[in-house]
Amino acid sequence: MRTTAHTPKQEGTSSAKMLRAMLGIGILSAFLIVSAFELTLPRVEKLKAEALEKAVFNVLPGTESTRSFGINSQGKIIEIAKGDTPEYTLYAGYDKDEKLVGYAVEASGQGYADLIRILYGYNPKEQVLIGFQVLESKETPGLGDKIEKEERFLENFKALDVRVTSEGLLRNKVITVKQGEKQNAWEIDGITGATISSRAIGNIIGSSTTEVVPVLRRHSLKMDGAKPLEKQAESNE
Amino acid sequence: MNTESLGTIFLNAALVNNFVLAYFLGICPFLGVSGAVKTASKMGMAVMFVMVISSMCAFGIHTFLAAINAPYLQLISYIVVIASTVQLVEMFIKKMSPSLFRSLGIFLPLITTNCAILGVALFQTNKGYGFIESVVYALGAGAGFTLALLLIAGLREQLNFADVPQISKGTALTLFIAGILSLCFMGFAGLGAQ
Amino acid sequence: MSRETTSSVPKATTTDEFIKGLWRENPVFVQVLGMCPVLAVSNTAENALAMGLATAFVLLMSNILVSLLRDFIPKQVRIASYILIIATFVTVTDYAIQAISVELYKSLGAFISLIVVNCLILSRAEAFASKNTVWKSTLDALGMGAGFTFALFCLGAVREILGNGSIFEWALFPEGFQNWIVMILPAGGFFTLAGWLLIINVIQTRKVKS
Amino acid sequence: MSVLGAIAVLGGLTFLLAIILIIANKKLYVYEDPRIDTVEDMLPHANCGACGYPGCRPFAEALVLQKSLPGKCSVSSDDGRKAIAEFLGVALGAEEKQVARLACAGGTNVAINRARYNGIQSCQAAALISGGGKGCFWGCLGHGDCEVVCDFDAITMDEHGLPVVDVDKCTACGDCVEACPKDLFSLQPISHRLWVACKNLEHGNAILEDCQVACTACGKCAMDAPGELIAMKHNLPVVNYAENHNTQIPIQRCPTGAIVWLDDNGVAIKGKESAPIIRKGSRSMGSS
Amino acid sequence: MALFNFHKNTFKNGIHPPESKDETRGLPIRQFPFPPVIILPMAQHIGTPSEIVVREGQEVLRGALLAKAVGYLSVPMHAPVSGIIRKIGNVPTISGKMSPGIYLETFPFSTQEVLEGKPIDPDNASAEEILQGIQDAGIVGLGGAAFPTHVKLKVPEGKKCETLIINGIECEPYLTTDHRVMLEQESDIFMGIKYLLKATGAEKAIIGIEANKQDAADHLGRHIPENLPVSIKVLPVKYPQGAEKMLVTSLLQKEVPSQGFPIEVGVVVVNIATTAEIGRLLPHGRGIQERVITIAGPGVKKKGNYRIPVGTPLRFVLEHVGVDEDIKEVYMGGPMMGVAVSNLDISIVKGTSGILVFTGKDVGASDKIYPCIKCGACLDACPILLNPSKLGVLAKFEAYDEMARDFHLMDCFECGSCTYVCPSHIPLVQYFRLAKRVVRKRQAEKKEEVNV
Amino acid sequence: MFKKTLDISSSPHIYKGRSTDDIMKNVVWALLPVVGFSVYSFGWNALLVIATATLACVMTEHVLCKLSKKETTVQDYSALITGLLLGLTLPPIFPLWMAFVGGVIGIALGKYVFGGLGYNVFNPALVGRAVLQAAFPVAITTWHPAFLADRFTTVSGSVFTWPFMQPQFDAISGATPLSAFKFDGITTSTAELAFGQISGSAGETCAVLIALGGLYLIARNMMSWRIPVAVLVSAFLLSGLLYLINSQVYPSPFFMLFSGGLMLGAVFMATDMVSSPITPMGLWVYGGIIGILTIVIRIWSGLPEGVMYSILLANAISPHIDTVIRNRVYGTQRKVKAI
Repeated sequence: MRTTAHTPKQEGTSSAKMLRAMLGIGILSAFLIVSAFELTLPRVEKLKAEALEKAVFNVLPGTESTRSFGINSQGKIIEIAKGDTPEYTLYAGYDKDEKLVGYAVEASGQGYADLIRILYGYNPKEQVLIGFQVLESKETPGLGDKIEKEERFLENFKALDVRVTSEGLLRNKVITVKQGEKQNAWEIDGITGATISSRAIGNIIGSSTTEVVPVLRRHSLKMDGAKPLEKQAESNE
Repeated sequence: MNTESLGTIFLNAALVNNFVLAYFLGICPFLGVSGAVKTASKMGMAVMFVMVISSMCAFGIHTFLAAINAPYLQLISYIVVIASTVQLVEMFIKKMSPSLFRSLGIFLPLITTNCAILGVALFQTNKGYGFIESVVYALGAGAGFTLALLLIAGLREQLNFADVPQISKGTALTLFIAGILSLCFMGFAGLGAQ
Repeated sequence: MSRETTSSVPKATTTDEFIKGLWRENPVFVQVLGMCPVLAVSNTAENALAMGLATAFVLLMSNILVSLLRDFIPKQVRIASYILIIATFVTVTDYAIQAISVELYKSLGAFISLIVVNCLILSRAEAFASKNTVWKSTLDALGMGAGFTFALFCLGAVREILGNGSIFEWALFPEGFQNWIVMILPAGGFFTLAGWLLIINVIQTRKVKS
Repeated sequence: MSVLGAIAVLGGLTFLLAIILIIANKKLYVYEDPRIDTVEDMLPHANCGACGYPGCRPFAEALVLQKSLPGKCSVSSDDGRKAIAEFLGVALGAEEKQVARLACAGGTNVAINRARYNGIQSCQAAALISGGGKGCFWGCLGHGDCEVVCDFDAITMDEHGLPVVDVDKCTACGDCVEACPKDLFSLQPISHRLWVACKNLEHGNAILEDCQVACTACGKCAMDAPGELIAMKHNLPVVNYAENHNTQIPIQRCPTGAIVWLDDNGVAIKGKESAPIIRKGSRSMGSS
Repeated sequence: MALFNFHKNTFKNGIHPPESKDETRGLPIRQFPFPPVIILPMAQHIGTPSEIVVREGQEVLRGALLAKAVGYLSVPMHAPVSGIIRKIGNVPTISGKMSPGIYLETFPFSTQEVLEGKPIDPDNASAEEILQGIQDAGIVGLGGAAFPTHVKLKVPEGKKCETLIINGIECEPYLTTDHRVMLEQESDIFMGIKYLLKATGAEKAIIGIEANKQDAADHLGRHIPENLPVSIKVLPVKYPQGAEKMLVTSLLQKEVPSQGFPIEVGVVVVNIATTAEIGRLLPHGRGIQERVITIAGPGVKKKGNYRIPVGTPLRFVLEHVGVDEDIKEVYMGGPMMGVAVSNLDISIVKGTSGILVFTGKDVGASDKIYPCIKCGACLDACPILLNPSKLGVLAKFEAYDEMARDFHLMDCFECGSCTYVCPSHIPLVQYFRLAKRVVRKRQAEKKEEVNV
Repeated sequence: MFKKTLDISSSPHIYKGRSTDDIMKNVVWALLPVVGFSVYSFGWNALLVIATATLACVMTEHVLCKLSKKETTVQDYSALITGLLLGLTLPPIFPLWMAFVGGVIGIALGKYVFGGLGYNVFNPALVGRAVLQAAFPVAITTWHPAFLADRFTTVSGSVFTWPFMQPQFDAISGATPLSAFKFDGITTSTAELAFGQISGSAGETCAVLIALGGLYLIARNMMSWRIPVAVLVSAFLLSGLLYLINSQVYPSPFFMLFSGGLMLGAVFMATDMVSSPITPMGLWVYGGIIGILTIVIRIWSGLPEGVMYSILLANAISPHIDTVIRNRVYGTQRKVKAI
């Protein structure tokens, strides 16, 4: 590939022609891109929503419909408008009676190879985590990716204790322990051979729950049903 | 939400997820310019420089596009900005130092089509890095690219004087070395995870 | 990247334009172009095929458009224009794939966007489409695209078979097969491509001898 | 709405890019004669240096600047040279095709080795050790440095350890001339058929101990040759090619066949009276 | 690799080959018979070959001038025997090239008296006169290099010679000529030193001797004349201590600059045999006719140190001392730097310090050559601190220019230490010699181009 | 008398009389005690694994030489050493077919493609091991306790796994001192480490025997003493410094020195002459890089052990070390050469 500058100036290629060509192509490109975007938008959004719902249903068994929320930097639950980037993203799941099943919370942290993004389901009534799913990870196949597949590991998240104290703080921080040494309900039984990855999960859930669970717990009682958030009265536990 | 420290970002981009050896970005110049240490270091520096500049530009563009709500223009604006940056750098070098231009030869325009540079811009956006983080990320990626290039160049220079079997001469050998180096870099996995 | 030979080859027939990309001038195995996606997205046969097709699509469209506009674009801005054209089609492809399957989009990741910097596409635009008719450019793009897809598939198949014991996620081996995880790691990509090049080298040296 | 926005943004961007390119094109433009690229493409890319320039590109530059002529490239085909000359509108500057000729005929079947050489299998290396062990001090050592150095596969070693030049493949690049430690190769116009295949400076028959086909400086060729065609210098016949050298007379009475007539393929024809070679088959050139 | 090498009284690296000197070190120098024919090549020294001034058929007396020096870098040649010039023509030399030369037939019954010339008075002659005298005597470095001595002694302008070093190291295995010369010709040596001090203007002289010749050191020490500023230094045994640069470092702890001469650190080094020859010849104004040579090696029957006329054919020498049936290789010089002989018709020259005959079972049957495994033994051996390993690999791939540019190839003086220790049996020295030749050729070509 | 043709050859005409295969042979001798201890502590399992790896290496070398129509280079012992070293770095109950694959890859990929002995830029045994580590991460990190009572009566089932099949490991498995430390914070006493009372790779457990083998080679001048010293000293210094800073978090330097493959790597792997630099100063730097990288990987990365990666990385750096660090040639000024 030779660069443009090699060629000597030819007659007729004035700056205007260059400008015209570039602008022409730019406008053409804009048309093409926008039409592609507009055409695919509905389907892309639908697919995305479906995928999300699938994940939420997975971590919150029994969910029929979802709504997404965020927690802002002041620790308030807000509804997400387009383009917002809240501190934590979460989805409330409701069963067929429109009753709250729980919250699906997104969290992420450094894993063995790269960032791990997960979704976990929180049941505010029982004060336990009831589901867990890895959204994105680059952990070593066959080793680190056991956190996604190994049944015994996923078993941990059927009822992981995240009770809140009366002061509104998490009673016990979630932690990963060595495989086979789980003693308390708030401990995650780790995976030998994927120690780093399973610990990373513990860390991610641990730090996320410490922040998120107290907030959710505070609000959960008031958020029954599909009532809009704003109309709920503030009250203490 | 993102709790990575700047050091972790740098190490991650340079070693753990080395752009060449783990993400396969910038393979073309990697194969082409890694024959001699001298050119490799020059190329590495050039790429690093362009990376940082385009990373800054990309951050600006991303902010702007988010403001006007036109994410679909992201890719095309990134590449346009990178292309013009490279073009400028190239012309500048050609004017200032023809010998440097000749030694980098046809690979300067190739920086335009160097996926590593576009990769930095795209990944920093995907990861939601801020300005400082983006620059550090680009620096790390550039350093990692240069490191990989230098390592391979050193080995290839040494292998110029080896009885390499006819069948593994050329690109195949470079790829084999790259593969082994990629295995080596796996040793850094998890660096900064704790 | 490589000094182009096509333009100096006198009067190739139409089939030739198509066939050459498949083997004689195979973009991956012979010209060693567009390596990044070849290595990055070839960890399974399916990804490889999807990536190959996406690239081929962009290649085809941009070749056609470049060929159409070849008299309109002044030389000084031709690279910039080509990149604009390519970027446009890549963005289009990007949304198309998003609309087809979220899963696929996730596994191909940023490499869809990175098609834009695939040297293969730019080099075809520069070396062929800018000098030839639309029909020829179409054939060239089809041939090169097919060659690229074929090469990607060759890599993806090997890596998936060894690394995952399956092909198109269909298990090939009985239960208990030990996956060679290295094959789906980055290093495996390098090794597989190097291995293919080695095999091609052996074939070619044999040919020269006989 | 979004279409308009996109057009505005992208239009702006491309406008910016175009402006940058236009300015760069004007301000930073470096003129380089495009003909250099074209000529370089037309050259054979052998980078052999036969033209006197370090490689094809410098030669191309010289050609464009008219510092040299296309005929200097001995590797190109005739058509190639003509094409370049036409393209640049200059004279061809062609010279007659030259080939490398070897001034030794002492293969292992006729010449003896005094000592067995052990070491790096290369004439240049062997020549450094007591001259390489060949009986004749001037003769070809036969380790084939010229074969290795020839980029055009024009030289092959025959069964008697002597290099044979393929006249068609030889481009007269001069690499073998450089490589031979005994200076046995020289470039000769292909029309020069009369050839002295010996460099032995000794007078008399003593040399025949070492090599049966050596020149004994008997001077018969010089006597027979018409006019001033051949003169004896330092005990060797020297052909004056400026004379009419298209004659086979001088070779006829050579007792050893040291002066020969080369046919179209470079095969040596010996005179009628040259002694037949007694030692048949090849002798050991030393361990290898 | 020396763990505790403090570089005291010695240089860095180096090797310890078996000395093999026991068989001849005790044998006194004996006169060798005159051969029936002397074959005298004119290219015996570095520089321009001498120009023959006699004609065929001419009768000459021993010591008469046969050829004169051509220019400064050249020396004259004297008749080694009384006899008649039979033929002037090409004679074979050890380099494998023919050189102009003289065939001199010895008078069988001559007394072989040596012709005397103009004597040089050691006390009153000026430095220039002495230098001229040395050139006229045809003296070249007798250690093996055969570099015209008067050129070496000439102190360039602006430089000053502080120390004169007399090289009595003789580090080459087998050779014992210098050893014997030191034991038997002490007065010649001191006379020579007297001339040399005057010629160079040096204030003091040091005789360097290796510890394996302690008897010679003691002997010389006992005979140092009064008022002669000479000291004797005994150095630990190590090869190649006899090389000029190494010796300067060992004695003075100074390094001679790369590609430079010892004079740049104020030193002139002269071989002890050369010194003795100067001291022997100059008082009589004679030219050099013979030299002391060790004939040794497993294949020789009558080993010993002989005084042999220059020009004696090798074949005659070997016939006279008797050699083993299984003779395989013959070297002129020591086993480390000596040159293998392809042809017994060549003759003894001024630079020949030894003749070694090896038989089939002694020559290490050239072992299989392995690729370089970078063991680094050569680095630990190279006295110049080069990287022979890298140089060897580069040479194999003919990257000669790179060798000279980046790896100081031209500093190699071919001592052979690297090849001696190489476990892969790579012929490094031969590669380097070849490379140096090519590099010199290319440099000369470049110069030519510039001049044109 | 002089009928015979003389031979001519280049000077020097005498040689020290040590050949490359002598050196290689001695490395094998030095390795044998380590192999012996490995068999003693892990039983037939270890013997089978080491033998298979060795066989694979030697066979591959031979076959590749034949295929490329060259004289076989098996008798130079280098393939044997590669095989032994590879075997010694594998867990003792490693499936044999995987060990075989490792040997083939080590020789083919680590040595043959670069041109064979003398040109391999990486240590072939470690290339084989690195590929195995990446390919079969589970099998290669499943350890086995030493000195089991039945080690000479039974062979672990996983060893005889069918080719290409996943091994089924026995219930008893041990953790190496390093992984025990990394993941559970348990340290092992230095005495246990030094005398191999621990689980780990077949050959890395007995630091004392390894050191003795190294001393033998150093005494015979067949190995550079600088590399192991540099590796061990730099590792000791860095880990010692960390220990001084916070002895709660960081383990003692002695633990670092004697655990894992550091000793084996420092003595037998890093000292591979071909893939290490050549100048004395370069060797110090090279060893230092290995030692420091090892500690860095052990402490800060996700892996418990990093010797293999450190050595391979240092191999890759060694051409640069050779370019930058050169001997000051006699009679020249020391100058720093920029790349």
